[in-house]
Amino acid sequence: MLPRVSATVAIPKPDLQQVFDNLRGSRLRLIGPTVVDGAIALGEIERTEQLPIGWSDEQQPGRYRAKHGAEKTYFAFNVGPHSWRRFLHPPRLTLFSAKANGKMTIEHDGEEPPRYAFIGVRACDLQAIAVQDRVLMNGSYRDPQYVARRSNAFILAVNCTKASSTCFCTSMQSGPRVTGAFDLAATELPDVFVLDVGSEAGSQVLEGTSWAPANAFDVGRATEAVQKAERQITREVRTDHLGSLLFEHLESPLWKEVSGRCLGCGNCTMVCPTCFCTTVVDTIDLSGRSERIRVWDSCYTTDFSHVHGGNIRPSLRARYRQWVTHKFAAWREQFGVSGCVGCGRCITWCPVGIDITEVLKAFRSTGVK
Amino acid sequence: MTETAAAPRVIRVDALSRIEGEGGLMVRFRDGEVEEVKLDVFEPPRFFEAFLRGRHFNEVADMTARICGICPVAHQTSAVQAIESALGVNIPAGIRTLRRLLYLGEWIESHALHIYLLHAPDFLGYESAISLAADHPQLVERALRLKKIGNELIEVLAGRATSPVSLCVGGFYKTPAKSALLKMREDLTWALEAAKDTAVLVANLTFPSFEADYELVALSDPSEYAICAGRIVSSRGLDAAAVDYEKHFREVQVEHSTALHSVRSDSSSSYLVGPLARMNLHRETLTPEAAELAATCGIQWPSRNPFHGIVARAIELVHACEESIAIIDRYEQPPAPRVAVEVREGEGCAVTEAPRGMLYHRYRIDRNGLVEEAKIIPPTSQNLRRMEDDLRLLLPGIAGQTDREITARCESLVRSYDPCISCSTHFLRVRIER
Amino acid sequence: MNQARPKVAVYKFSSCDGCQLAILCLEDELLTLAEKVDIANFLEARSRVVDGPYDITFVEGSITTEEERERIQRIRENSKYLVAIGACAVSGGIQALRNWIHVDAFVQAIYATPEHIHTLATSTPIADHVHVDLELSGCPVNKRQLLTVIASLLRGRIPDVPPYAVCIDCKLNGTPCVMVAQDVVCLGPLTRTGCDALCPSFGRGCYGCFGPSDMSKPETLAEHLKGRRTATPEIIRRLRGINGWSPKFRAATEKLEKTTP
Amino acid sequence: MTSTALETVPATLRDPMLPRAAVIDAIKQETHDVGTFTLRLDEEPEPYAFRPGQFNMLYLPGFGEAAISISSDAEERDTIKHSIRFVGTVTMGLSRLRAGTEIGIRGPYGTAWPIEQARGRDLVLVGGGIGLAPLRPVIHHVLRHRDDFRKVTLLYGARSPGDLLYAESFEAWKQAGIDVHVTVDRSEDSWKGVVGVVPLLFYRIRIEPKETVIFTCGPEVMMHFVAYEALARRVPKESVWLSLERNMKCAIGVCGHCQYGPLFVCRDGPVISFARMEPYFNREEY
Ligand SMILES: Cc1cc2nc3c(=O)[nH]c(=O)nc-3n(C[C@H](O)[C@H](O)[C@H](O)COP(=O)(O)OP(=O)(O)OC[C@H]3O[C@@H](n4cnc5c(N)ncnc54)[C@H](O)[C@@H]3O)c2cc1C
Ligand code: SF4
Ligand code: SF4
Ligand code: SF4
Repeated sequence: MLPRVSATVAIPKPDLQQVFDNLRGSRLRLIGPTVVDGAIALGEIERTEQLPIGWSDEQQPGRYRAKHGAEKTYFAFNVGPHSWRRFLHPPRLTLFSAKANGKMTIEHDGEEPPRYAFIGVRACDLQAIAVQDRVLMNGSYRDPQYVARRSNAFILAVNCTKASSTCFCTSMQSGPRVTGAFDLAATELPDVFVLDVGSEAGSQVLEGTSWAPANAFDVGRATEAVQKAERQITREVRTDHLGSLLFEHLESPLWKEVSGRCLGCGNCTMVCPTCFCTTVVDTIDLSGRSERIRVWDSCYTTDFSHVHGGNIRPSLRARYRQWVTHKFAAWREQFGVSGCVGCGRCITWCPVGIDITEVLKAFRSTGVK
Repeated sequence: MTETAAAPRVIRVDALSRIEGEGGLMVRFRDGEVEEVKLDVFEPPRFFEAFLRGRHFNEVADMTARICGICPVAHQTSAVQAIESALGVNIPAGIRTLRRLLYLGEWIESHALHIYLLHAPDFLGYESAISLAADHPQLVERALRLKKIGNELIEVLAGRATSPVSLCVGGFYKTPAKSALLKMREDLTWALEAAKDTAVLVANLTFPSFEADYELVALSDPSEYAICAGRIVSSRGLDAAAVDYEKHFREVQVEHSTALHSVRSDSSSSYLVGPLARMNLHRETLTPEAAELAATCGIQWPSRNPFHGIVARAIELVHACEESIAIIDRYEQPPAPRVAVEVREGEGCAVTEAPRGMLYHRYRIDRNGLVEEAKIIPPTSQNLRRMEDDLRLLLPGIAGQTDREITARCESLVRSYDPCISCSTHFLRVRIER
Repeated sequence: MNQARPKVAVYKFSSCDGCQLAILCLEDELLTLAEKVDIANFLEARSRVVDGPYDITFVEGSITTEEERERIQRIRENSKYLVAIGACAVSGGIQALRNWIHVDAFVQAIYATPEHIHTLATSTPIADHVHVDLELSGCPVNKRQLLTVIASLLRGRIPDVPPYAVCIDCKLNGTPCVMVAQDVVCLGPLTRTGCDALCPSFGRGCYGCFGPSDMSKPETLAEHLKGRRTATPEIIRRLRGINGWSPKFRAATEKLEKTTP
Repeated sequence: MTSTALETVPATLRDPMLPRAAVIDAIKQETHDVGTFTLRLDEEPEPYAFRPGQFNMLYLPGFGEAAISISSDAEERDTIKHSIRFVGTVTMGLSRLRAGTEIGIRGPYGTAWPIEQARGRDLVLVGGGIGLAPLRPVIHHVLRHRDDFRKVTLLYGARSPGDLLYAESFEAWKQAGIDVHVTVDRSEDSWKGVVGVVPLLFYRIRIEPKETVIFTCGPEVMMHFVAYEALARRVPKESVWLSLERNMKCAIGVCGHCQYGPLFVCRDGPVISFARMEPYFNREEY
């Protein structure tokens, strides 16, 4: 017997391995958090021991520390340097190769896109996936790679039971409790995972586990754990009329002030889970074969806004403004949602620790006048 | 060639080709006698020892890698070991083995480059490997693949073959997983066979009959073919610790060279370092297949013919492939990539065996960890005096030949040393004046 | 470059040979390259020298002697398209660190008869002396980039060398930022990409081999590092590395020097 | 396994980034740096149809893609014409090709000129430099359906007389009932015409603001002044149409490069009304 969709169940923590095995049995590649080079990053995993057991993190503007503690927690940390878009919309992807010899010969290897199970998708990141769905899959053109990867992906989401100083999901209505489409959503308690079953597939992977309907006590503890995380969130963005506020201040001196501290490195856009910009690089070799490779791009690079006759956004001020106005103003007009989900990555991973929430606050105070 | 009593016959090679860096050669005969031989080194000095002063010891490995594009691992290893000795850092065995593996990668890459692309064309009658490839493509393809495998070994361990990035004082920035090294195993197995074929090929070349009475100098270690450490021994009885290097060797300046020449301190005489010296001095520590080849290849060891350098190099290539495989098979990723280093005042030196021979680095570090003084003596400047001596010995026997022939022979002799002129920093054109 | 086999020359100035070696390190392409172009002058690789003019000339190394200063002029006259390869040729290289010290004193110290050593007071990039058609930075140059440049020139395409910072490639590779996660000083945000973000992938900070990126802001990073308790002399040393003499790094360090007591 | 409640997708979704092959039938050198390429497409996989104002992505292997407007007659189905200014990687690469070579093509993309809005009214076309190329399909349309419109005026300018595109057709267009006014920024001795920037040509014509529709394409500053002149003559913002240019890597609204405020030029443009663009148009570096 398996639980119904929308049921809430509890499994002993070690049973997570059975879930992993079931997923792998369905020929899915598991991607989950694991400690790499001093950070809790996403990588291919097979066993629960590869999860950051006992690890936590501490995040501040421009600073990240992964810490090992005594407790045997599986998910006691927040989002790290990677986001799921690495797997749904890979940083580099060969579109096709071509040979130029007067004729156009195009080779397009029809390799099957990988089928993934994502382990530990946080609320903000689940929202970010939904945001990218709108861009890459719900417009008039659809990116076939994205569509294939996305449609096959199994999502085991995790509710945050702690928050980092850089999180502001509450402001962006994206967390810390998982909402939206998932197969399973887990809340970690000291002894069990409380799981919300979100789909048929989510139910099926509980096969072989000693799941049991969650009792009121567990449900209560789980709710309390997520509320604790919510109370830890200190950063805030006021989103009312934010778009028009920014569009009205396209020529504000604030842009220059902030971009003066910015290095123009583009890290904020590269770590953001919703940024989707790409460029295409054409390789060329001695034999005349070439490849077209799609690569993540960033509105911070100069080539990004280059047209013949010059650059549309030659100054860093203009590029910084493009980033912020796209995320918080244009995005809503383009896709009907905010481009920011409040994950805080751009704050943590900005090498000089520029804090978007502070920047927006500064605009708010000029806006109110 | 008309020779008048008064005018000397001068043969000049303005810029020697197929060597690393820039130098020339000038030979002057008067009345049929060799009057002067000069290896001109006009490679401009780059003043590493000057601008290393005031740098932090952690920066030295990255900076000295830029002395030479071909043997950066040698410079980095000598540098970090010298500094470790100054700071009293002890390196665990696992990390030392990994450094040796990295060094072997450089031997493979450098030896393959020299044997095939720089030197073999001389014996086979081609001006370059590019022309050689037209007639013997499989030879050049083999050479390139060998070289590539050496490079890849360095890349797995340290990121890139020129100016690698992983070696540091205390160990490495990062050590490879065993699986990454195992990926190299198949290639190295191929390389071992290719190296053996190479050794047989070069041992059967026709060598000019020429011999000189060398003092051969190399690092020595009873337990292994010395590379990263050992005592300095010579065929004339020298047996000294690396720290005493400067007691036994000194540098002198000559007018025609921006590279200093090294000589023995007591006798002011030249000496020979490099593959031929190493092979002559301690063949007994070669790996089994390399030792077997050395014994059966048809060259009588010890050899005093510098042209046999190419054979010595090929046997070392076999050794390097063989030992690399053995190291990879035994490898366990060390628990930590490096050991903690505490800053303190001190002075230390290190001698290692670069592909071309002994390489000496010495540093004095102040209490802030900054370099107070640096001294670097690369193998080529140690061999320069010996090269000139060899040319002086070689020339009388070939004085009757045409300038072209003389030039070719002299160049080939110089190449047999695999001189690395950029490397000799303070260190080719051939000019013959008759 | 439409004619059958363009003539290619490779020249060396003050350098470590590492960049021209990058050509020999194109192991898989070297023989094809020798078919597609006439390697007409490349002393490290071959003895045969065919006279110019050359269609493509690669110049490695910086100008540090009077002789070099004259030679580069002749080479320029003999070359249609001149590519400066490597940090030495593009920014003066590591040996430009001598530009801040008095080499005379040093020459006195090492050489017994210093008058035989002829050297200029500074090490300077090729473009300070002649017109350069393309600069390919890196210490050493990236051989893939080098191949792209050659293939592009052969096919008549404007070579495309990305000018953005190392950070972008570091992120593409998925390397967690060493500056943020490990408190290591990293020049990645200032440095032009080309190395594929190698150093951070080895858990260490970028030290600037590829020189400044197109919008490198060394002063801004320096300010931040000071706030993170990195001492100014150390910041100066870091910027004065392989590409210390590049205008952006140089200006930043000289400014920092003025502001430190 | 069905998961996450997503709609199912066809297994083989054609990759919209894959170009199809087109043969260059002819290349006509228009000016020193502009050539018009006539391309022929196979009917497969589907017949090609476009609307005036749209563009294609032209692909040259090893070089890349460039967005190029279609400048031929939309009712002439068998060939497509592109007038290309040779300025950078791809376009320089294209400039070296010969007739008979195959290149890649994707398209058509983008919005079209709202010809219906101009029907029965006055139409003013304002072009600068290569900006005449996307207007030419409109001219072709007008030539075929002259009676659908009242007054039709072309205001066109280029840097110098030598840079004027399609100059040999001006006379025929005039004959067919189009009022053609031409200007150059810099004159040469042989030039007998007007000298000055394009917006100044507005002073040579009379505009009935409520009955006029303006289509303009050219450098952004030029279009800015065109809009200014039009608005000064009380032409409603909704009747002024611009064709914009931005860096483009995909042309299908997913690469992000062509963003202009909330718009994607490839999807919401290139043709867009001034009314929609005004809040963002010509803002410094936006
Ligand atoms: C909707 C639309 C329609 C268009 N229609 C036409 C048309 O009909 N005809 C037409 O000719 N053009 C048209 N264009 C413009 C055309 O797309 C561009 O000119 C073209 O993309 C240039 O591509 P390229 O690869 O040749 O040039 P690029 O290599 O992209 O270079 C463009 C310019 O930038 C310079 N440049 C290149 N790289 C750099 C760099 N790193 N730094 C500084 N400068 C650099 C080049 O020298 C050149 O001047 C249109 C554009 C759009 C968006
Ligand atoms: S803008 Fe910053 S906080 Fe918002 S989703 Fe992107 S990375 Fe996260
Ligand atoms: S324009 Fe900038 S902020 Fe917007 S998606 Fe692209 S990279 Fe991200
Ligand atoms: S990460 Fe920080 S420094 Fe880098 S571009 Fe973004 S805001 Fe600027």
